Amino acid sequence: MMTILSFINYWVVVVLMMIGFYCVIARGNMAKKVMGLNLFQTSVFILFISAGKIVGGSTPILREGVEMYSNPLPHVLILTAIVVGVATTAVGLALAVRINEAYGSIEDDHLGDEDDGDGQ
Amino acid sequence: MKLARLIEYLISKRSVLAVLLLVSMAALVLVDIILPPAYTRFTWDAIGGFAAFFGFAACAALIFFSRFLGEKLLYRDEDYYDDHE
Amino acid sequence: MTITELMPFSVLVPLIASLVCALLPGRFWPWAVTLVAVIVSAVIAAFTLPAAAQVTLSYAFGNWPPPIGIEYRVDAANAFVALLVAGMAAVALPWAKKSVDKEVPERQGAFYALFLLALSGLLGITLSGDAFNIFVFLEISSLATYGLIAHGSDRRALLASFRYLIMGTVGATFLLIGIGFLYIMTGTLNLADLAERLPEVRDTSTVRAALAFIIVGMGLKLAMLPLHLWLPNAYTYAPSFVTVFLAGTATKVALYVMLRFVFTVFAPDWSFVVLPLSTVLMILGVAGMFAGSWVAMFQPNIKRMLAYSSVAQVGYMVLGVSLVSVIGLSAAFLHLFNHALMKTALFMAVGTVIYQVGSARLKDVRGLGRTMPWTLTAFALAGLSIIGVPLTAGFVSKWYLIQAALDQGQWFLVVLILVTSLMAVIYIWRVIEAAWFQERSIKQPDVGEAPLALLIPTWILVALNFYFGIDTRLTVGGATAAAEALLGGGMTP
Amino acid sequence: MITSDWLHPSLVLIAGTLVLPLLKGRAMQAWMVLLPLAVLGTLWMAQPGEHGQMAFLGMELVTGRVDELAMVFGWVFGTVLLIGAIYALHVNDRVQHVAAFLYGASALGVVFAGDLITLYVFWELMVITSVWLIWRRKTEVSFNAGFRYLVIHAVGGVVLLAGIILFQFETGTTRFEQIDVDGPAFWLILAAFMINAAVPPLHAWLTDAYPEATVTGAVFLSALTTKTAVYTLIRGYPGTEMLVWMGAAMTLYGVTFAMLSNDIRRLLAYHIVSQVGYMVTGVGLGTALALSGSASHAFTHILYKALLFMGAGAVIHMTGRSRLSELGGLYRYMPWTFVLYLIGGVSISAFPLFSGYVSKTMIVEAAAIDQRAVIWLMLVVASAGTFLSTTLKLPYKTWLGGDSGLQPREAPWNMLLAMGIAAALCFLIGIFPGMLYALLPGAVDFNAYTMSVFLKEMQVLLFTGLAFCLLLKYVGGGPKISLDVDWLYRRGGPRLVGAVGSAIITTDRAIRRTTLEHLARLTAHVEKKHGRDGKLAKSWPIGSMALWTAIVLAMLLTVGVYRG
Repeated sequence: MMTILSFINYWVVVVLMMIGFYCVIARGNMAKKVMGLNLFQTSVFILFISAGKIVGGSTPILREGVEMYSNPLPHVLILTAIVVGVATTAVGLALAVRINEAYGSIEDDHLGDEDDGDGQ
Repeated sequence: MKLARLIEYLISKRSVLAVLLLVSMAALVLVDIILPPAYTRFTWDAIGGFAAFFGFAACAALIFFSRFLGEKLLYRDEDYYDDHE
Repeated sequence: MTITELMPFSVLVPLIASLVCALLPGRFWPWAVTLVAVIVSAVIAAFTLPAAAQVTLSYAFGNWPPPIGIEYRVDAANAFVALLVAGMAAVALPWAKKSVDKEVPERQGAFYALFLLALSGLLGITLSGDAFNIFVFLEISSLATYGLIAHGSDRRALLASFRYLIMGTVGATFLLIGIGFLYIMTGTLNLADLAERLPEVRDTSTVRAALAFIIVGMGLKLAMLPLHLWLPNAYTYAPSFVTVFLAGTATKVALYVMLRFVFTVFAPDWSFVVLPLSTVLMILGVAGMFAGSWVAMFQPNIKRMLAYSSVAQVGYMVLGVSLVSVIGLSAAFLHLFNHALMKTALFMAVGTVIYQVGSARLKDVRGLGRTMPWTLTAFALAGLSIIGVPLTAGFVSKWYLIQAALDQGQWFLVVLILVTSLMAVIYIWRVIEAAWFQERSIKQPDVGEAPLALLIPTWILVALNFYFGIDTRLTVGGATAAAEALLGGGMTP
Repeated sequence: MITSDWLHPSLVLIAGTLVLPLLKGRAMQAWMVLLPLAVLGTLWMAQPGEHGQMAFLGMELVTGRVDELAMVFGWVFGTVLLIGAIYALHVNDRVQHVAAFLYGASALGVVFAGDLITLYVFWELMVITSVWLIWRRKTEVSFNAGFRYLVIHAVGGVVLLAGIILFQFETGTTRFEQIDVDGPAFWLILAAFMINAAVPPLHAWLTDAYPEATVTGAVFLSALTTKTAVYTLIRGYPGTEMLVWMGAAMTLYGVTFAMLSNDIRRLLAYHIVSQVGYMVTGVGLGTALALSGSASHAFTHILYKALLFMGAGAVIHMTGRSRLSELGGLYRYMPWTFVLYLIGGVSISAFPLFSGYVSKTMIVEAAAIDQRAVIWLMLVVASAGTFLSTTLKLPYKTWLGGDSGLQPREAPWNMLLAMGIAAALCFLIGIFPGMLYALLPGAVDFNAYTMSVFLKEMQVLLFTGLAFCLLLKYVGGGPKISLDVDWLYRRGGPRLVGAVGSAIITTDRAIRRTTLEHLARLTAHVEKKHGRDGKLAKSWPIGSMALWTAIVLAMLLTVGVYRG
């Protein structure tokens, strides 16, 4: 029980990741897919951040009287990754808007067979 | 068309030619029988005129064998392959 | 400036130029700026390769010494791939002008900016010696690529782009997870540093999971069967120029990243032992060769056919990797290079057909052999290379692949390689038959030969296919150096 | 490929051919004659030895190995290119000319190749170029025949390549000398050579495609492909016992099927099979005399077979007909063609004073010296059969016999000139065999003009003629075609595929129906479980892509994490 609880952050990550990935697999709506993807990515961010946490450590700002800091590097990395994630979401949603304009639908299931055959 | 006329002439004289040819064939066989064989690698080398006999037999056999093969097995109408290709 | 200091500029120049490009109006200047940036980048890459083959180059950003600072670390393997990417871009760009003008008539500034971003992302991936940096550059190039694909004139380009976006992001996130695991275990992100520290902790399931995540993530970007499903549509509906560029570069860089992790970060004597990698890669590689060629034989659209052929060609490369020997890895690198040559040439020829006819369907190519002889002959000759006919580049890599297979006593692989080559004969032949042996229907418009601006770059690539099929010193030398760099000389073949 | 003492004839020819499409009319005709002359010139200057070495994939390629054996074939290829070019002067089809010259260049390339890689390259080039000589007849029949030709040679090429790869792996070299390895490499390379040598049952491409080639193209075809194969067999497989029997069987197979042919060029094509059979037998015997016999028979064969194909081609060109049953009585209108054809006929039949006599008797004599009675008899039967159909039946039915009512003009001057040159050469070689023997590798200890050889040959020939005259009404014929091995892939294969295909379709339908029923049940089940939004089964394709990703990951993870 203790081990499960002490790894609670990882369990959260795993559960979030599964939910996100399930969304990507199972949801037909493209906006929902993008959201699932977002969830999936966020779980990875949490994985990084929680790895940098040191029990009893303070925020990594240089101050008087504080000796233990959390590892600042994951924060920096994840800041970058968040930007990437936001960009991905934006591009994904933008594409969904364009798809809606072109097809009148963003249900992935319904778009597969349309004008199938040969392209160009 | 001189050449054509020459051929025409030869054809008109074909009986003469045939006699000449037969005579020379007979001469060939005779010479083969009379001359001692140069080699005896095979038993038939010693038999005078064997080649003549064998050539005749081979030709006849080929004619009949191929005819048999064609009519019993291989001949088809000329459009045989057409309908499928 | 030494070459070490110059080297980062092959990434920086396109990156900066993309900002400039995005602001430029009209049709000429964006292209011209892009061309200059790409040529600069390619020249730098060309100078890097010989230097990197001698000694591993290292450039620390902001003078922070690695492993704390970010480092560009270039040995023969990255330099080889970087040269390939920049070189392909430089060859493709002169071809791009006409084709892009036709297929993307508006807002070319943004289009070329995306292209430059994609290029600098790909180059960044190859040159970087930092795991997280690789992820960031991967995302930069991917995001730009999604934008590029969405520029396709067919509305299905949007769908293809969206699907690629989802799968590409999943793949990149997998890579990130893998990197995260490695960071948790070792506390470093520098590749060289990782390689040093990993042996202490590598008998943990975390590290093994990291390897699995990285392989799957990169397998996705690499379009390794069965993770290839995004590729055919993306290649088919993207603008021709984008397809030309991506076919030669994107999957190659993904393969490089996978190899870098499998061989340098985790030593091959470890990574091929804990996971049944050799078997898995061999099965997936062979399956890719077959499935790709098989599907390609029945495609009515030439672009799509070539896309599936790419899946098959990736299969050859993966197969070469799975043999875990210097010669197998050299074969993979060789094919990586040669495939870029031939696929780019083929896609250029098809792009030229699209430029003239507006379609790449097989039935629209009928009878074009007579009216567009130069284009279609280029296609046929590049096709010979993909089949692997001697005197072409394709033969060289297949020859090495076969040698590698024989070296391991894998006779059946030889048969499989030859059989898939025959399948390549069939799908290339279908195009040739349509172009020369079928009549153009009366309803179809008559077209003439394509403009020289499209033909000359295509023929240059065709000529390169033959040049590298005859003079193999450069390619074989580079590939062997790359393979040895990855194996670190530690593995006996 | 170029050094001061070596200029590769193929290179000269290829370079010259590239100029050809730019020329027209008289200039093109002059160029067509000059090119083969230039090739003969480079052959004249060629020094024995090895030239044109190149490094390739860590192997040393030798693009120019000049020795006597290669030169024999080089000379005759150069000569027949000249003859063929003159014969084709009136043809206004550049594609055909280009194809013919490139084809000749690749045949020369094979002959001078010192290693198997170079050989393979030219071997394949030969196929790609020669097929155009068939296709340019521009009929549907010829297209299909050319396509079958291409497919079979493509398969042969793969077999050869596989053999070469294995050979290189086993011996570590690709030098082309006698192939003396055990195992698959030996057989694969041999099989590829035998396909090109048209050894039954791998011969059907030849008799299927050559009669459908263009009139002028057939001349090149008859000369080059099978003879390069004979060259490679002489070089690579001398003394292979199996070849003795296969060769002898070939001679008989060819003459038998020639008897059944109604198309004049198909008849001649079967005689290629038969004549190559002599050469293959010689290769199999492997003695110095037999190998010399094979090489010299290839030399003479190329000339007289080209002459025969030119004669038949002239008839087809002038009358538009190629069936014996539709021809007859042409001697009045095409007498020169008739006489020149007859010279080819008596040459192939090995009449004394003509070229076939001085080379074929060599092989027959070699069989006799080797004490191979059955082989000797088979070869004699074949030589009777050769005389019977090429020199008696074909000319009789074409030029003499019943009048067909055709009144064509005599063939154009260039055709007659080409045939005249070939006929003169056949005659010259027959009278001065020393000229030919001097080209051969090693001293030739053979004299065809001894009483014993002369007597035997003349008896066989004349009495064959007698039998023909007596049995004329039994000689087969008529507007029929005869089946051959090509039936297997033209009708048998498709039928089999059809049968198997319909079986598969039936099974597939049954399986799919049951599977679909199960799937439908499963889907219903899943939908019930997941409610309205449960789209696991439906969401395609992102869903399936992601699913595959998950599956692969799960596989690797299970193995890596829980087993490791």
